[in-house]
Amino acid sequence: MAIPILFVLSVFLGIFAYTTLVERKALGRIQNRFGPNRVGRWGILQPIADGLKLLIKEDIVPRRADQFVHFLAPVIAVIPSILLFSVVPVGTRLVPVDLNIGILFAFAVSTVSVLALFMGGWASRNKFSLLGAMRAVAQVVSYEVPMVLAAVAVVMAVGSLSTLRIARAQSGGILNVTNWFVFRPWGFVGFVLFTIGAMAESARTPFDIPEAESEIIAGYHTEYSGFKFALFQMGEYLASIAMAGITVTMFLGGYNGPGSGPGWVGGLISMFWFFIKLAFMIVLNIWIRGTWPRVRVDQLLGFAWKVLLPMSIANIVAVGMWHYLTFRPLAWVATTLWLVLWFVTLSKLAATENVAPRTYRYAS
Amino acid sequence: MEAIEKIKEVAAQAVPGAKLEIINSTPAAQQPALLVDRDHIYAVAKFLKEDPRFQMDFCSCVTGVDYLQKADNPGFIEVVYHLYSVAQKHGPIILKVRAPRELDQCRVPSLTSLWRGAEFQEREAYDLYGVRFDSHPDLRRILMWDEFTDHPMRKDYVPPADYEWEPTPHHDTLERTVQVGGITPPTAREELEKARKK
Amino acid sequence: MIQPLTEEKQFTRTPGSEGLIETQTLEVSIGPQHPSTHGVFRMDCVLDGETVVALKPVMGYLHRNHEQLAERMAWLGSMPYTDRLDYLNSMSNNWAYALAVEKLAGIKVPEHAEYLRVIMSELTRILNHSCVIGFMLQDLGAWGTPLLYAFRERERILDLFEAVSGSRMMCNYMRFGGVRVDMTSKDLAVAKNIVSRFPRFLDEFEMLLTGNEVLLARMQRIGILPKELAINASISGPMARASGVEYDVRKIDEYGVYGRLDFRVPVGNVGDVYDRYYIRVLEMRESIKILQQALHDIPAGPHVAPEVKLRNFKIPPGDGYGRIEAPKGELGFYLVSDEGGKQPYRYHVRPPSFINLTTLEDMCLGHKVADVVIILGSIDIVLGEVDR
Amino acid sequence: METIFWILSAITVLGALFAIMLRNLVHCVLSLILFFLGIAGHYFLLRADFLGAVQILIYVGAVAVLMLFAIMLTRHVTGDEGPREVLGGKWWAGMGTAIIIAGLLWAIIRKDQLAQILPAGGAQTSMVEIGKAMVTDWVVPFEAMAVLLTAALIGAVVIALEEVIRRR
Amino acid sequence: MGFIGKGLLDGMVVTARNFVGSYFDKERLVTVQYPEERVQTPENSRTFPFLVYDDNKNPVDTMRCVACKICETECPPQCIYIVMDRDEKGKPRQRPKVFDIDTSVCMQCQICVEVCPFDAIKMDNDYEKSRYGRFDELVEHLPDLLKSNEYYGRIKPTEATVVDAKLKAEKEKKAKKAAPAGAKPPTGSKS
Repeated sequence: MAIPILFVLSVFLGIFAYTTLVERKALGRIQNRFGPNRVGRWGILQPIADGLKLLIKEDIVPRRADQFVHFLAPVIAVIPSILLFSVVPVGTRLVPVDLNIGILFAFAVSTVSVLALFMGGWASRNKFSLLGAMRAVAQVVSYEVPMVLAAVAVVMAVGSLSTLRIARAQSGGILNVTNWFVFRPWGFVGFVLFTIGAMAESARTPFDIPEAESEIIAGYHTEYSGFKFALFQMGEYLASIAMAGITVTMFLGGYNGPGSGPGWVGGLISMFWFFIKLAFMIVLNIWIRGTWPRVRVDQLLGFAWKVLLPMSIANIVAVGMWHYLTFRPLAWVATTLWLVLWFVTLSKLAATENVAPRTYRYAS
Repeated sequence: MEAIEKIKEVAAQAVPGAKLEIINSTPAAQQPALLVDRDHIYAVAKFLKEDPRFQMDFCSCVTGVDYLQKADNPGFIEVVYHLYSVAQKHGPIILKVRAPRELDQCRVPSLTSLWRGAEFQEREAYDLYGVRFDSHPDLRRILMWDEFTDHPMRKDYVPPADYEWEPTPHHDTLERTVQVGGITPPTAREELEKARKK
Repeated sequence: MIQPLTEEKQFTRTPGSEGLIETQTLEVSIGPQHPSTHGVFRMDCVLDGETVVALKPVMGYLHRNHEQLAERMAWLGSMPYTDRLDYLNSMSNNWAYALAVEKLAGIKVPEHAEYLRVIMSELTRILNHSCVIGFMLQDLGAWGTPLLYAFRERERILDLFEAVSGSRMMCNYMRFGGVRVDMTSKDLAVAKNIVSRFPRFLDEFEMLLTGNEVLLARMQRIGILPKELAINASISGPMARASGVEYDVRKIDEYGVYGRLDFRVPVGNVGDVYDRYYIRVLEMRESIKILQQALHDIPAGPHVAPEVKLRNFKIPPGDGYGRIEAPKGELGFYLVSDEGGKQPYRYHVRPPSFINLTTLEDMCLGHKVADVVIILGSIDIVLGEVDR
Repeated sequence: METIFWILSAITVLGALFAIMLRNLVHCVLSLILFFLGIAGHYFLLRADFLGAVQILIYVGAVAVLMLFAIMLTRHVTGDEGPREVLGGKWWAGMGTAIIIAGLLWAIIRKDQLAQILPAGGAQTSMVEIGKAMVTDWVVPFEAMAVLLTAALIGAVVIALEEVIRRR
Repeated sequence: MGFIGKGLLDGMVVTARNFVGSYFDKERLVTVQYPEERVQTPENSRTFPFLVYDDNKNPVDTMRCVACKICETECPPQCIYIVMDRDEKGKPRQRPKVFDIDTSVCMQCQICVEVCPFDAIKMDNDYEKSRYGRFDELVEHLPDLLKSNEYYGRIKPTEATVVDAKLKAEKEKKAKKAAPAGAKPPTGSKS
């Protein structure tokens, strides 16, 4: 048990450090810039330089801040994010902890992180921080529900909450690929819903409203500097990586891929596949961050309750249909139709006059 | 649009009692203005805005000008309004109104209730020239800070000598800064010594 | 930035909340140090939750008494200072000032120079509009991607400006009666190249932005400025046209050679942030048309009126007002010349972005904090011009 | 195990005490969260993983956060409350309560089978059994609870709607 | 129109195109890696003024500036300070003793160049003028300002040719005018 845990702590922290670099490089290239390229070749030492810089920066605490809570918040921000990794099966032979309630544990732990955001924002005694904290709380509470419901679909299909069993359920098929849940109608919808929920939960663009820099400066961590700030960033990145890992496990077949298997060789191959998929999810996150503008807080909540929630409930029904219609072609047609119907209806309902193309005239 | 003489005539009919006068621009600019007395500026402006012949619905530019005392006049602050018409696409009609330079008497009626566009510009004129616009909804300083007491665009404004020493090659400025006192970096004195030796 | 929290001052009861759940309003000072106030600008907001219930713009942090400086130096001396008004568009600022002085002094500008001025100011317009859209999207949280695309294209235009006028942003290019340096045939070819490739960039830009659902949801029906208010509040430029005001100084005054050029003036219907965004896109397309014609038609001739002296330039006593359609709106200069006429007796700038701020509160009320920043972004202010 | 139990118990009791004794309301809620987490730890210690996770998910993730949210919406979030006296002059009421609770606990420990230590069945069984129990033996209370909550939800919506309408 | 979400996907196509394009298309990646790479500034590019002299061996005596102070009066931010050189008797020497330009005040507007009747002051294109000091180190004195005509010809060839031709013509005219009057022919030709 110790080795997997050490593995998680070292490898994922390394991934976190280099995700920041990859993100900055990729965003740079998306924006036709170079990105960091001064520290080492291709900026390869940039994360280390950043870490050193943040370590030796002065730690500033506002005079009127709530000292204890202000100190506690960044610590609490990191712990749940690291705990999340404990249930992510990295390879056939490498699961840190195989909890029977894996998915539930993940959700339970990830909700704790919102406390950190709230504590940080509240303790700073800054109005912008406070606004950020309020936004964070509202956002995370709303997005939990559709996210959990999207996960319920998978749990229903597998019949277990254990992440390892979910991953195992997706093996087999052609090249260990066709059984991935994302290649089922309900799985695809679930994947999209869960990805959106995960992005919102970890406050990534376009849902980064708790720290929307153009509106409320830096939201809940406006008054943090130095290593405390780094801890917040770390918690956020680790959470988003862990969420990506859980998404991979639940929908993208986990560690399954061509050549993965129970043996040592198969195990190594399965780890390879897992990290490839994880990288895909991270890159998708970065790509979206480089492209989309941010949504507004009320739109975000409206989207969660009016679109995602009905859709995820419809998805659960779809899984039920899939379960009972054992004649597969019929199940495909029925669930697809059902979900498309819902998608179209919800799009119609969501599209108000606020989102419509316009025509323009020219002055005479 | 009609010539300025016509406008004057029409306005004089519409607003009885208004003292109107034509003031010429530079010969090339061809923008004669209508000088209106303080008591009737609002009525004349309202007339020009509402009369279907003019419809001056766009108050483009509001500003003050400080004319110092001269041989032939006692000096005054002039407020200039440039009016255009968006509806009829003509203009400008330039309205001028004069007020004495003394701060307590320097008052003119505000035209903000006719044109919202005059709001910030009248505030600016108040800030920089000290013109009080009566019945302006929010007459505060806009460019200078609230605690500032003077009106810096007046021609007789003397800037306070509390500015920071700047490395200027003009030694008279340097000398003055040192004389005035305040906080001057030691280099300023050295610089001055050097300049004097030269 | 943020005042110390004092219990009494900070919280006041929301008006009209009697009998409801007791909520308190929060006074937040957005700015002067804030990522999206486009400089040192402050908005005193009173928030009910996230909704704005009152907002007062506070400016003057960049005030340097530009007008008084100008009244202390010769007519020509203010020309480089006009570059610093709206520092994105120094070319059109130059033109406005030159135009006003020419009006006062009765100077006839050679045709070649007029065309050069049109080329430069329309290049400035597309530069400004693309950057403004970028800044606006920055405020929307697009992490600078559209802004950097706009900067990429702006770079080519700035390179041309540097090649012609010697400086990228502080061009100081126009002179009374013409322009300072002529464009060589090489410069004209570069300009043609820029113009021919710009529509491609615009298409890419629009593919990235115009149909984007998040952007539509964020921009449409936000910050509506009705047409009547727009006229009454002296709003000018793209902002007024987005509200449906059919007014463009280029069409009304036909200054320069605009009377001869064929272009249309796009007008919006709703007057919200989205219209202000899209009107700018359409204006860029029209500017491309103007540039194509101007680059094609440009006649040979002197680039500056030979009779205008550089030194000891004098204007007969009197006043006058000259205005142009700058990218941000109607930019005017009201000048008074005194006896002697060697320097302006009065020099007043009619800054479009300053006056366009008049209706900021009207547009923001009832919207969220997140909308305030994009409404401000859609007004397109440059603090160098607002504070002067 | 024993040590962990005592540590968890200490955390739980401290959390509970702070929750009622601290001056600042937000601090109280944060202490309450500590208490919830301590309880969750106890569940985990008893190998009732499911209950522990649900405890965190529901109580920490939802209930406490809602409390914080409510405080933020209605109270002077940034200000300290004035000094609060614990129990005030009514210490005898607290004493009485404590005595009654102690008596009850003693009775339960002595008599009831709840106090008997059952063999822990592990998480899987506990989850499956909870599920089965919910839809067989306890289906009526379960559904009644569901109906009750739905009614409460609708009631809240109606009240909120009224306010919205009145505000317009 | 398509479906909801099409605009979002379109945007992602654009950014992906730019991401890939930035590796292959020089047009898309316009950043210049400054200390290693430098942009060739165009000829018209201007930074701060300098004073032109003609003879490399004797810069002070052959500088074109005659200390007429026109630039000092015309300079909008008044960053130029000139003191005319005088000999022992107090007779003006037609050249500056002190010529200071405060580069922290100078706004690179080129008006001094335009008003100079002697083509004595010209705009440099050296943009690496950062200094450690905020005050004195930013004031450029006469020795720093003097630069040769060759340097001018090197940084602005087109402009310099015109100026040189003009000066030469003026000189010849002067010489012609002087010759009939019986004065000495000019010595120390500058050309």
